[in-house]
Amino acid sequence: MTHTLLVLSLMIANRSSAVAADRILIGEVGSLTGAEATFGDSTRKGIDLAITDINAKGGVKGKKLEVKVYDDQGKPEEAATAMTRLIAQDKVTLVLGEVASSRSLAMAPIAERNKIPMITPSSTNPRVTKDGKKVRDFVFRVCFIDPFQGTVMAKFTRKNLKLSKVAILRDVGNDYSMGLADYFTAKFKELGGTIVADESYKAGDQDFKAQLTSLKGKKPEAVFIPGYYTDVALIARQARELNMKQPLLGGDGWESAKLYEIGGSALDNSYFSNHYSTDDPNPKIQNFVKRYKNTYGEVPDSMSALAYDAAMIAAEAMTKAKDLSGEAIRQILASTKGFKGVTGIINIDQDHNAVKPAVVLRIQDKKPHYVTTISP
Amino acid sequence: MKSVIKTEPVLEGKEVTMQFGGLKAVSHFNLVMRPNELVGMIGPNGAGKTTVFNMITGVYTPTSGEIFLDGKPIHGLKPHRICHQGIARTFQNIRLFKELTALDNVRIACHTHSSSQWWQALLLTSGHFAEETRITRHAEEFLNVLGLSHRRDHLAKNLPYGEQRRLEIARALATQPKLLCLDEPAAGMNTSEKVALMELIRKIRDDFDLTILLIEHDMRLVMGVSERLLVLDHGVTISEGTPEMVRRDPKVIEAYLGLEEAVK
Amino acid sequence: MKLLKNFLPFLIGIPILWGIQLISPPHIAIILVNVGVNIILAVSLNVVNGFTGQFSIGHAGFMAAGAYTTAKITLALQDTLLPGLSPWLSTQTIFLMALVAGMLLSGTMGLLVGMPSLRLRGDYLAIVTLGFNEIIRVFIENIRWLGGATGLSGVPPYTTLVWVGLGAIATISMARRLVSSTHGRALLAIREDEIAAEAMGVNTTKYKIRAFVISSAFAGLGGGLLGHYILLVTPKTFTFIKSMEVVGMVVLGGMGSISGSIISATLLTVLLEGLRGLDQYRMVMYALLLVILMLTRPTGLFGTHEIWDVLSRYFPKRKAVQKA
Amino acid sequence: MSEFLQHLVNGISLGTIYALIALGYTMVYGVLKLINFAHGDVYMVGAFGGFYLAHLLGVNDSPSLPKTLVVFVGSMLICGTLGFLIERLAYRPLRYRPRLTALITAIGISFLLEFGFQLPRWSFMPFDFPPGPTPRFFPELFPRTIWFNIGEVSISNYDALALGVAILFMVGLEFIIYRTKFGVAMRAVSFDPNIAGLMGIPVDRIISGTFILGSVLASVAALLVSISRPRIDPIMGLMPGLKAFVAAVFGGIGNVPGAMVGGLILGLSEEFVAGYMLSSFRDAIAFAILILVLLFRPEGLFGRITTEKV
Repeated sequence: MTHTLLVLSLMIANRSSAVAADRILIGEVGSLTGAEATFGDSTRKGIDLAITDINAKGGVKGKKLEVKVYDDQGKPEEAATAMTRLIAQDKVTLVLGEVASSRSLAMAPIAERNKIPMITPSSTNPRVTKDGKKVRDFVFRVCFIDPFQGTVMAKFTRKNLKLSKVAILRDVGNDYSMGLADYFTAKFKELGGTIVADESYKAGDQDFKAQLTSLKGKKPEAVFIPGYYTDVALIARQARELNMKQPLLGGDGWESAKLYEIGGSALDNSYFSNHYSTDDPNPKIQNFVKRYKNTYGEVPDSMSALAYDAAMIAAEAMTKAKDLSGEAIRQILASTKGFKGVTGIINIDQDHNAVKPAVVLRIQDKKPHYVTTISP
Repeated sequence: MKSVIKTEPVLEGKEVTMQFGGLKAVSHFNLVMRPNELVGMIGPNGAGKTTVFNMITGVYTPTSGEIFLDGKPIHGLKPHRICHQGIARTFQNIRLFKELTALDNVRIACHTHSSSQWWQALLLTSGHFAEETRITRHAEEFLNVLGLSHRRDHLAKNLPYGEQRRLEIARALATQPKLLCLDEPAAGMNTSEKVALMELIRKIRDDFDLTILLIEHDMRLVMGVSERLLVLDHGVTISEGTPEMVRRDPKVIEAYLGLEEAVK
Repeated sequence: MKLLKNFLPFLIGIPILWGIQLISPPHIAIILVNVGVNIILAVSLNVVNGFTGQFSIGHAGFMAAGAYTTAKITLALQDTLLPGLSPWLSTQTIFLMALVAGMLLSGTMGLLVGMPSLRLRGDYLAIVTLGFNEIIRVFIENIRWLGGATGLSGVPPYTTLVWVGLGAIATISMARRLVSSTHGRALLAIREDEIAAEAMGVNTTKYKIRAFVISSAFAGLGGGLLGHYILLVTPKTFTFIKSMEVVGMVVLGGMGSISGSIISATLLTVLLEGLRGLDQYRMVMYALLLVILMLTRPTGLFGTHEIWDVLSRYFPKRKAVQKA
Repeated sequence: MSEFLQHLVNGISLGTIYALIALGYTMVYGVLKLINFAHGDVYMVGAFGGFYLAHLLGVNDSPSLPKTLVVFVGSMLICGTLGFLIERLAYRPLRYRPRLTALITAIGISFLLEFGFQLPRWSFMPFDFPPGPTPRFFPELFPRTIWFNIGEVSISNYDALALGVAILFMVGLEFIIYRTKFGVAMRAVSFDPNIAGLMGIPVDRIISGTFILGSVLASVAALLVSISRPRIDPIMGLMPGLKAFVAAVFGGIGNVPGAMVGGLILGLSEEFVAGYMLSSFRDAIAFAILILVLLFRPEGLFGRITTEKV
């Protein structure tokens, strides 16, 4: 029985392609299907665009980059299998992914064990790069971590908006949302504000009015909703339908053209933190947005921008590294300073987190507008 | 006969009533069965015969009244408890374990008297093996008694109709009952099969020292085999006694025989 | 002698599994681990759905109970050395005890869920088991001590191919021994005809609960093993989708067929992995194949039969044909 | 007080969604005794059908009543056809097999639709199909207006329309089932398809008809929900489908008014749990209530006890 099994699996394994000499294979694990497919989709588009750009400029060390993508259906155990297969069978040089921390956490130990660098574009949980007290040598990220973004919004709300009573509506099944909400709460209280209510929802819900109605009863001056745009747009609509006129606050999970399309005018006078502003005149950003629009016919969301940067940082590290060994690339990645990405100037700190300023944007007339920049 | 009457009753039903909503399926039913008796229960369709069976075997809990087995109350007990107390039955609409072999059907019934624990089966203790061997041998004996040895490894659903009926009896016997309730065991058989079956039933009663309660549609058959008859109509016992007495009872003729004769 | 027979499958299994573990590259090993865990899940669910004929679709909830218990224990005892044992032996012992504890807790959950709900039948039982699956998951998501939505990360890497293989052997042995014993036959009787089983002295309620408890305990084993391989235990792994996948394996293999469950668990896992290169089309293909397989083999690959029965029937027949 | 009233209105509005989907669920179950797991996905297809039609007609730029009607009818046609095909291809061949078998094909079909709609766009398609995983904005077929206010609580035309349609459907279904020839045939098939066949009832046609009817109900439910909650995506049917099934079981599966009441109770209990107790336990408590009801009334609120004849 077990022998048959082994033969079967070896048959699968033998389809693997040997890496040709004139190209470098990098891996990507993403949720291309399943409940979080939309994020995997954006990430993939961002990475593909970056690879096209890199190869147009001659690739890395004179070789073209090629991406091997595996779907994980949004399941951690699938992410682990995909990661293992990329490293052991496809022999990739480096892995990009995953969007969600719960899946990156399943992949990180495998990267560590096999000494293959892994860059996650948008996993914000601190534990992804730092397991307990020990920093994972081969795991990096290009996004904010939960403590930073939660703190930024708390500071902004308390100091810039001068609000003191805020309610929270968090996605209970999503570690990103939980992390942001927790750090926001801590910082906001520290700054002398009060959290008047803390309710939760579940991603994919159709109806949020129950929670919103009880939040409304507590009369908050603003509502912090650290979720993804897929739900936030509906939440905003339903809040306005309940005659709640407070500003809504959020994080980089909001950034998407779909937010404005679905949410419409309900989002007016809301604020969220992000890596960049699409109306920033910086040519790097404008160029990215334009090319993304031309290629995919839609405005990039924060996932695609982060994915683009992750691929770009990876390419730069591979170019600078003395050879393509995991260790060499890792060292360059760990010492990244002042990388000019779409999502800001990225420095990698000793915990392998990206340190970069956050911008706060205000939504008006279905468009985000730059308000301020908050440095770490 | 005389010696039989002196002994304590095996089964005793006192004023047993079963009501479904507004319908009284059986009312004030009384029954006393002595050891080794073979009692037949007859009555037209819907007379409440099977309901009586269901109450005795615990499928239904009587709305009121009491049922005793060897002097101990059994009404309201779950069917498996009643089975453990010593009542086994067959079903009017054969209820074999269709996808299992004849042997397994009987072995399941032997489970009642198995002393092995489930963890013994998982840990393969020697007690478990001894028990399995004992059960298998036991089951084979019952198959043999009912003439089904050649069907040992056939699936129950593949047996011919008559053999399915016999397998049900073998299965019921394997629980080692004091009282055996047979619900139309000869239904669907031809005359010679029926006669053979009735012979078999009598033989089983003698060999296994059983008391048997029998529901049967075929009047001639049930009169031939039973020592005592009970006639039910609309849930009420309308007559009771030896086959001869019942046959002559005008109420029976009116309610049941009369109808049948008239049709003929 | 008795002891030998008891442990024979394990004694034969260990060197073979060890060998496989030595020669398997990691990407094969992880597939084999997935196969093994799915075999554990499918065979254990078959005890309830196939043998006993009760329709449970909440297996993932019990997986979660086992996975979290096991992980909590190994995380707590990660740096503990049992006195008098070498470090290797000490961690293996701790892992074994943690797995057993996980099985006990998931078995207890099975008891708590089974006692009230097994009075229900068919679709009602299905919806209640599914409901409990979701309740267990929601509770875990809300408990900070269990890591909330992120779950427990940094779980020690104790699960090896040998462990999973032994777990699968234990599950298969359990199912085979159960079904060939008088207790297992009582379960089959319930599946075939609950009223007749009851009339033949089978305490159907007790047996249904017992089957449910055993099945849940082994689901917990599967969860514990999986968690210590991907080194992460999160609520996202234990959704009702996971439960449905296991039900799919059981039905495709044939309700009540142990070998059917083994083969369909293997087939579906390997198939899903083999299709990985197809990107988004992978799940579409998987769904299509599932429908086609079900339409062409409506009673599952083996029906209620076992591969050993099918083979023994096949060979004599061929001889007969040759004679003719 | 106004908060309680608001919760009540929200709960009924949410319950109406469940009820609308549950009605189709319960219909199919009543006749076939099959948990049509793909029902939620037919609902999703209904929403996307409406989405594409609305874009084709340019509803976004100039909404009008005739266009709205075309969207509704078109989406109903699409779902009816889909329901017919699903039954014909995936369920009919398994009709006399164990019910679990058909359940697995139902799951297969459900996966097929969900993952199929998540595929990237096919280049040969003249319009944006498959839509891919990104959520879409469902165009406003007609604007939301407030019908009347009770204190701070307002009731919109969306909510009123959904509830009105749900009640209309319930009454309509009851009429079809108990007052028409088709309904008599449906009940006969539900009782025993074999005997119904012997009595000269075209069993296949009746079952096809039931499936088409159930799927059409799903599409109307999808459109009504999408108008008021304008975010649609390929897996939008998963949770509502599951909840609707819960609602149907709750009310006594196979029973039409039961599905309606079950949906409303589920919606209200979720609303009040989320509003007054712990919103993070919303789903758990909804399921817990269901389980409690089933333990005390195993046949659901309006279901009939089926006893097996011994």
